[in-house]
Amino acid sequence: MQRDFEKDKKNMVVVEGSYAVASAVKSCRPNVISAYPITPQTHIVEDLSQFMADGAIPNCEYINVESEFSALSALVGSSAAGARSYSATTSQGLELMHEVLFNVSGMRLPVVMTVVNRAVSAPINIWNDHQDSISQRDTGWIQLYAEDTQEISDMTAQAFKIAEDPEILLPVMTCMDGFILSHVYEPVVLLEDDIVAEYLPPFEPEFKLDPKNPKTFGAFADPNSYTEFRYLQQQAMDKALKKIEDAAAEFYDLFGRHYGGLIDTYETDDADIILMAMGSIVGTIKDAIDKLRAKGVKVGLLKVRSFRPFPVEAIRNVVKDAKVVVALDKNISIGLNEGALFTETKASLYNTKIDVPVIGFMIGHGGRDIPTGTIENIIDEAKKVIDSGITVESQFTDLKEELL
Amino acid sequence: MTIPLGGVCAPGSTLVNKTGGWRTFKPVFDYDKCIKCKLCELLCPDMSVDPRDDGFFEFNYDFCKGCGICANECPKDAIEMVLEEK
Amino acid sequence: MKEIRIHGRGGQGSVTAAELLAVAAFADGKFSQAFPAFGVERRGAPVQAFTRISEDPIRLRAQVYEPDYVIVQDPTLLEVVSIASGAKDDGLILINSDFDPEHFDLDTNAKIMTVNATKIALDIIGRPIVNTVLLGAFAGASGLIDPASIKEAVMERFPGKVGEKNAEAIQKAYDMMMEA
Amino acid sequence: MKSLLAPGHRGCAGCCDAMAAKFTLMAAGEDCIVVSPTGCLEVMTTPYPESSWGVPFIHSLFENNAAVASGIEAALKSKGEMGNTKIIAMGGDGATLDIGMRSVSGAFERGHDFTFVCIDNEAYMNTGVQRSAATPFAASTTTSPSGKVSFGNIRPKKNMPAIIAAHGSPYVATTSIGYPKDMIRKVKTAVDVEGPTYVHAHSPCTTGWGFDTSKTVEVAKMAVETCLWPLYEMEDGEITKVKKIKNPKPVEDYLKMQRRFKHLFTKEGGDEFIKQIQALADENIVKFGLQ
Repeated sequence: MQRDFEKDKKNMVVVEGSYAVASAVKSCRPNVISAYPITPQTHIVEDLSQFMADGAIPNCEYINVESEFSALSALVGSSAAGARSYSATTSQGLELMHEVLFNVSGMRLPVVMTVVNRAVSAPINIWNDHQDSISQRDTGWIQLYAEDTQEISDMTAQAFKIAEDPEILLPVMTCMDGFILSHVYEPVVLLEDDIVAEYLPPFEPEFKLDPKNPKTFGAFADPNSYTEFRYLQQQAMDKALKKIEDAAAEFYDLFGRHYGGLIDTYETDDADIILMAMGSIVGTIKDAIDKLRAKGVKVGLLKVRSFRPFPVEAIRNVVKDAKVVVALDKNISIGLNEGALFTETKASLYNTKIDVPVIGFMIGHGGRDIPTGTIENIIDEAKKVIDSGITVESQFTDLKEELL
Repeated sequence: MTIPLGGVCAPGSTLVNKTGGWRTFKPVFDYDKCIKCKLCELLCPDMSVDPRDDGFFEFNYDFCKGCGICANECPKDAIEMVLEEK
Repeated sequence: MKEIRIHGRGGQGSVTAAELLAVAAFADGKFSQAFPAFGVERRGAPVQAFTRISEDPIRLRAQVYEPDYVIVQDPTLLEVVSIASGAKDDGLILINSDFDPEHFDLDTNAKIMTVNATKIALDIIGRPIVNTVLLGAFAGASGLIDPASIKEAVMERFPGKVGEKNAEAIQKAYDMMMEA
Repeated sequence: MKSLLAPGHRGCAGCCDAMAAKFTLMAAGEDCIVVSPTGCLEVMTTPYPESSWGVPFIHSLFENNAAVASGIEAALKSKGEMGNTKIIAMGGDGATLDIGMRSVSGAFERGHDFTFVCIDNEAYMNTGVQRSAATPFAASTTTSPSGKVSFGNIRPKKNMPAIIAAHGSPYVATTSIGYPKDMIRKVKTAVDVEGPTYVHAHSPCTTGWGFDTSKTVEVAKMAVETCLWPLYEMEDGEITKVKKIKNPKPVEDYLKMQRRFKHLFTKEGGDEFIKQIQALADENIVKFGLQ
């Protein structure tokens, strides 16, 4: 299921990544949009506001809230009232939503939110890394990461389909790299309303806030049932593993584009070295792989598309025969000196018969650019592990020693 | 009973929770004094004063917690709080 | 793949120029990508924007370090920015200036060309807006792109009189470079 | 009339919240949706799998009920399902004046068609009677206790009705659970007025204020009769109706009913504070034209 760029080309337009996302949201027919502007998410909400001003999103209310906290809180109300609900944010805004994130997922409200990934303060920094969304990994949201603007655009429709599935009913974050994808102009096929209508059925929840059938939402659960609430959320995440694959496959059937479901692979079949990464860095890695493959280096890429649910089985299947796995993380758990993808990949392989060394590189913090050469250097380090074992398990990349 | 997604609850379902056992004193009507003013019904925080067909009221002791607001506010002193016999 | 780096000052439309270039290249049947060197720069501060143009889909997301082409919107930038940095030996640096290329003593093997885009802009558009004019000159100097595609992209972005004036200036700059 | 709030809730005997909720539902009727923040009312009425509510009800968080209400209004509007449905956000003084202030302000500024009912029992009761911005001057709470060098809370109540009126709310009213008919009429007016409307209900808490469970209404009335809690209505920012108090009672009559003011009567220097509280009541008489 590879993408056929030449076939898509006749339908492509060169637009900004943010516009592609806004256009995709429009095609998904949301009823309520509630968002607070924050760099680098602003262009998405500006474009959506313009769509609203032009009457281009029928049956939709756009709420200009006073904070991110209220942005997501409003969607608690709207989603519970049966409205397809959307927001977008990043960084500080996402962190401000933290408490509401748990609330949305616990109430099983299928909100979809684009997270335009950005570093978190302090020091304040508007550029890209993944610390914001990774820090929300335990909030019960499905988290999908996109490689390019076409994928984040298409992922929007997939996200609503996954979230609103009666078996799932979990909120979804679709994550795109701030500036790198949000502000790039590149050719993209904007989602077509008629095909989206075929792909994405209307949102019709079993329960909603309705005076004709007055249910209570948000009851408190004591120790007698709280555990089971948590279990049911985890069970929904387990079911989402398949649903994410299905949503990608169905999308391919209708739109002809596929980016993997939970994961995607590039040149991994015979690879000794497998790089793992999420987001826009994947494109740069593919270029580096082509370059090194030409020189006979057996290197491949495992792109993690779904970070929550974490695709443990899928990862095991891809890396089991590799000689070394390298996880690249645009985040760090300070105090552990590891990025989340690295930690969780290691954990996925422990207690199995798979015996492959895993090393981690934390990379691209706060928008530090990642040239192909940086990837090549990392692959050189991986080769050393094959030859002589691990010397450093996890480390910062391109650290400027002169500043320390 | 299995948990519906998100823990949605049915309306008015606290009826299973009989709070009458919380009482120390219980209100008792003196129908000779009662003028059917409905104040007790209006003020009861536990919705435990039920109208009767004859226009008088009766206490629902399944739920009455015995707060005594009805007795305290009754304009005709038609409600007496008596110690609950347990 | 060809990589272009545009130097300008905040407010001069460098980012818009990079985007229009990407739109025009795609219209020419190529794949393209345009993005700014994301910053918090305000009006007047030096900024950069990048465009990639390729026969194949573009996956690379790094900034441009070894440009095939450099476009300089404002020659005063030469005093504060190393505009020739990383320019390929067979590359081209196009500077908005009324000086001849020999005037510029840059540490590069890339070819230097100049065009007085400011004058063209003032003559035709009536305001010193050079970003679109430079794209016309770039089309002429590089042969990488069809000037008609650039005019089309500009007219789509700026419909009406403004777009028409810009298109005229683009053609003028293109013609001058072809004659040079 | 069968109450839309069912018995079996876990509120204290003599609970003011239950009364405020009951009166609100009597005013709004069946065709409404209620949003409640975290707090006594939510906890006592919705222990999973039970609910006392006979109307659609949602609890989300402590500080966001007004935002949740905005979302519900937007949802109903967008789907063409608004009809005559009333959206009511209830909140205690903490959820309204303190932690929820941002979302309350946002929702009123945006002009959503909803009614906010503040159930003001003048402290954080759900967590054990801690001070709030609505705690009155000289009241002792667990975080503003009277002590060797303290006479309790040193600040006067935040004037929330004025703040809401300043947002351009078309209808703002104060009421008291001691005056059920007044409260029902004002909530009914509020839900019928289009736009964001506000009813601030003074609600004495038997547990937090320290009085017998039978005295909830009596204490509430005394606050009004001493002019410490004036009842008035504002339309488009102007006071249009005031409940007159012909013969105001001394504030002492109100204060001595409650344990939270006990230190004013037992500690040396307490009388000075009672005088200051009397001055607040006297100010109200002038400011609101209560006589």
